[in-house]
Amino acid sequence: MTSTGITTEGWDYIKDVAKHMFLPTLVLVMLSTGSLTRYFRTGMLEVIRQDYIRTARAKGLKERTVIFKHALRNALLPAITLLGFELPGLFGGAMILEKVFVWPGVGQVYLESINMRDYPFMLGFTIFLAVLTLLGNLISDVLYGVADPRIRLK
Amino acid sequence: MAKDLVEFKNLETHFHTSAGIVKAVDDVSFTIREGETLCVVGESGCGKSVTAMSLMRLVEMPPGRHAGGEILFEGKDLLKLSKREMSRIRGNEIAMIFQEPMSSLNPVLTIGEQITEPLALHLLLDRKAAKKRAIELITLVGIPRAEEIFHSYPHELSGGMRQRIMIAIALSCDPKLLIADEPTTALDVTIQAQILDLMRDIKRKLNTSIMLITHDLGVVAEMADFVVVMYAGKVIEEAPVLEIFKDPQHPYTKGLLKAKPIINEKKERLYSIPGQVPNPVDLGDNCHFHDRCEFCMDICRTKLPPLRVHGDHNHKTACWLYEEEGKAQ
Amino acid sequence: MTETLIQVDNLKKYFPITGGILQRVVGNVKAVDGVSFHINKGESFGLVGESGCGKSTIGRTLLRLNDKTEGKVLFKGEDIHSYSKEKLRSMRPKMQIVFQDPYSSLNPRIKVGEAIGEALLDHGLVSPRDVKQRVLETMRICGLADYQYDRYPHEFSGGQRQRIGIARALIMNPEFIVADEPVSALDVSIQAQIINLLSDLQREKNLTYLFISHDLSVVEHLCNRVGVMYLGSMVELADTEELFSHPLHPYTKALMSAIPIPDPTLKRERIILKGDIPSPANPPSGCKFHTRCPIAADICKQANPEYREVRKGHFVACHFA
Amino acid sequence: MSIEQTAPITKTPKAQKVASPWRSAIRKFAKNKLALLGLIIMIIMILICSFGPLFSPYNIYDYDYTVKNKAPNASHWLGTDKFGRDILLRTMLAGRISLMVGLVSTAIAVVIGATLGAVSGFYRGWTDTITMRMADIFLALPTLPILITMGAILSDLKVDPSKRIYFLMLMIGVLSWVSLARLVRGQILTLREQEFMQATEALGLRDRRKIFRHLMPNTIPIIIVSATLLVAGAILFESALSFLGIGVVPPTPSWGNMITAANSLIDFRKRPWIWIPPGMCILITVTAINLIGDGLRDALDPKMKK
Repeated sequence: MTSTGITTEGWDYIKDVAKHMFLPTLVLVMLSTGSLTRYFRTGMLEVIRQDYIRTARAKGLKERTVIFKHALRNALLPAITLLGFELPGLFGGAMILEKVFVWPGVGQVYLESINMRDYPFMLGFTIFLAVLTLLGNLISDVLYGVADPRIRLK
Repeated sequence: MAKDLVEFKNLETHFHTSAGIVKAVDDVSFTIREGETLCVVGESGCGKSVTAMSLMRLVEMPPGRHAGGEILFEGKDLLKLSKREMSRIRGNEIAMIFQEPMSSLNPVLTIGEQITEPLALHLLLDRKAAKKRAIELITLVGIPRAEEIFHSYPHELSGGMRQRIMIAIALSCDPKLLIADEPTTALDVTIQAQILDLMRDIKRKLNTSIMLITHDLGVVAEMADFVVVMYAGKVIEEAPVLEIFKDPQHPYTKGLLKAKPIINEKKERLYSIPGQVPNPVDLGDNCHFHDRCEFCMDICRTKLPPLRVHGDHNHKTACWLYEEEGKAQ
Repeated sequence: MTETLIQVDNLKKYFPITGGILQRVVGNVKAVDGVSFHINKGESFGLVGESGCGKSTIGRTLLRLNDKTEGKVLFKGEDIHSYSKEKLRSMRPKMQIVFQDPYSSLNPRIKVGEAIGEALLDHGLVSPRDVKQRVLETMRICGLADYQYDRYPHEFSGGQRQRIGIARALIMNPEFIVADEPVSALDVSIQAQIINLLSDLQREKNLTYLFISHDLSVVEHLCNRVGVMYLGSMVELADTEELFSHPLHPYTKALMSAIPIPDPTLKRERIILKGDIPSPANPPSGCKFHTRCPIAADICKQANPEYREVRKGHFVACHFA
Repeated sequence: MSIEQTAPITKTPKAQKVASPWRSAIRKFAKNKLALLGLIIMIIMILICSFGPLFSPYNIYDYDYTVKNKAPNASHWLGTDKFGRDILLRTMLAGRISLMVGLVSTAIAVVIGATLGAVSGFYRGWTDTITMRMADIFLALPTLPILITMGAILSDLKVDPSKRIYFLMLMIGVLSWVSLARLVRGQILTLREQEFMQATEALGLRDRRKIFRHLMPNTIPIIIVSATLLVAGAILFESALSFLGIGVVPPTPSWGNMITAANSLIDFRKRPWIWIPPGMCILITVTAINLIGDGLRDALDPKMKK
């Protein structure tokens, strides 16, 4: 995480960590952008074909407003449910990354616990991830209700 | 005589599909006068909706293509205007409502937001003035509790109410021309009567000219001043409404009038036009109705009949029965 | 006296609305709320009404495509809702249905010939050798060409698909056919072809129809007795000439006056109902039509009008009829 | 016939080829260049991995220390690793393992997912609620940590390496049936509402015919598309596990455990030929499978027919 043996404090410490953080973050980002972009694309294609987009254009709105105000809000709805699934992925998915970039995260500790057959930690961490998944689903349902008035419980 | 508001001149709109070029609108010409309700009538696939969409320049251009002709709106050819000029006209001087009220409003925005949008854009009203104008519009189209409706969402309204909101949105900037693409087809008959009554009322109050697109001859009889009949992308007959019902000339128009069962007119057997609408791809140089027409002559299969005046000066028909070469057969 | 084929007594069909986390039943959509009528053999009975009035639900419940909540449905005197699954299956050929939407009533992945003939084979009514012959025969009757036997549904127009749907029902040579808005999705010129086909088949094969539609003019042309429904209950029922010459119920009058007539010279006094069709989930109290009725009075709000026979064969449910 | 023909018999067109939905789907797939490219790559990959080793002069288990850590040369086209084994041969054999794991675990997932999805979609009621609750539980379990834990248990029980692969396939299959089951169930529920299914009810067809002649053919497109994507997922899972040392354990070669060579700095910098071939193979195979999956989705999805 930091260059070996440095003992700097404050600002240069942060700078150093940031330098080391760049590549792992890049990898993690690339991991999920693939499926998300495809998901957004099908969502947007679906919304663009709807009648209310044609109504928006018939009102004489500029194409920019039609896309970013009318189409985007509707296309974002299914994406919200996806956010819920990303939550556990953030912890679970980083395991291999931490091994490759030697980043002392919880995934790394989990892997070591496996080699050391530290069953209590292994089960504890798995349950932690399961709880995170349920929490993620709950959050996305609530968020979905906030974003989509049709679901909002009056 | 009222001034010409819109003039279609040999409009051609084609679609490039995998099966070939579909001439959805094939050399269509007619004019809409101010304060007049013109009905474009025809069955599905005859190109009536594409004609309206071409006027609003809403035809999606990758598959669709403007292949010729002009659309003059107050003398200006809309097809030559830049995107910005056109968006200043759309929703401001020409407005449009559609067939499916259930899906024509954005489900995640309130009714108020969707009505005030064109007001802010075209009339540059601030939020307060736009809201006041929107409340007036909602009451104008006959919806009670306008304030409450302003803040509600589309899914809370019935089909009839949503169509009224669509009309309110269309009328927001006091347009000169209102295009209605089968506005009542998806509604129940008692609700349809309310919407048609509302449209007649608006025409009287605001003197807006209306281009009504429908396949229901009953709606035509009730609403139209002038009627244009379309078949397979072409105009086959046009005349004032009384004329077209009293003395239809084209066999297809006659067939349509006889095919519809009418209340309190007991018919032993309905007249039915045999066959079905021809495949729109490469229809060729002939009268497109020839394979379904009982008066079909050789010339009908080989040459396209011109749309010309026969008898009454504003009653035009495209049929060889009334042409000299036709009579000579 | 003509023999009664179908007898319906006080039929009710409620769809439960579930709400909350435990999906408890919190209310009922009263799609059909106590309807009684009978259909004679060889007759074509019309059922008319706007969306949400329950006409399609009645059509489906008559064939037991969905179960009833209350009341009785007798087919030739026997209650089909008490049949065992096997007995019901053996009775299926006798009563068939033609659907509204030509695009979803045919399986896209099966050839048209097989779609028409498969039921005959499945019921063992004909041997695989001459099923094709029976199918081609029925297709010709319905105006379809022989070469179309091996085609797939997506190669046909709306009108032709309805012909396939009719052929599929006809081949079982049923006694009773429910036509659920068979022509509403078609253009006028094609509509006329299908209407003529249906009336020819009735005369030729002595069929009994339950014809469901929202278009009064089509029903007037095809049916000899008509029932008008509003929000789950029958408001008026009479012979066609009787009903169309002097309708008694205000809703029937409004319905008839709302239909646009293709004659611009006709001047007639229009009854335009105010307000919207209420939702069947919580219908208005007393007479359900009182919220929109031009002649509604206090009694209409409290008491549900009695469905009584005002004249020979002419039933109506209104305090002032 | 007394019923006069209301419609003239439309003239019989020349013997037009009958465009069955399956044939038009294949035509549409063939028109999709990318998908075709993916298919060709996959075929080449499968051919190389299954028949390549027969032509290789070397044997999987001969450790020839004299040629340890050699860069790619005439005799060893892709060079050798620290035990002197031929990289090309190992990559091909590893390919067999990875592809087999991918295909078999997907087959398991399809069998479980499709049947459970069909049963719960068709016979609703309690079967539906039970299956869906089970699906929710499986969904809540984070797949990778579970696989790692099970991998650890396997190595605990000292399961002999060749048998491990079958456990691995079972594990991945059992954990990835959920998404397929929900898709199949959703499809069957929508199909049931279609009027042609109500027609089968009105015609009194037996359940067997309804399921296999009407429901299944309309569900197969969805199954094919999601199965292709599952194969890609399974291969990635296998490589991840083997990389962590608890999937396919050495000496059995798999793309995943060959890449672990990249962990040691020296191999990483100085001997890239050891870990680049397996890495590239995973990249190419998974991309090819995704391209095929996309092509199939466009070809088979009726909505796309617009």
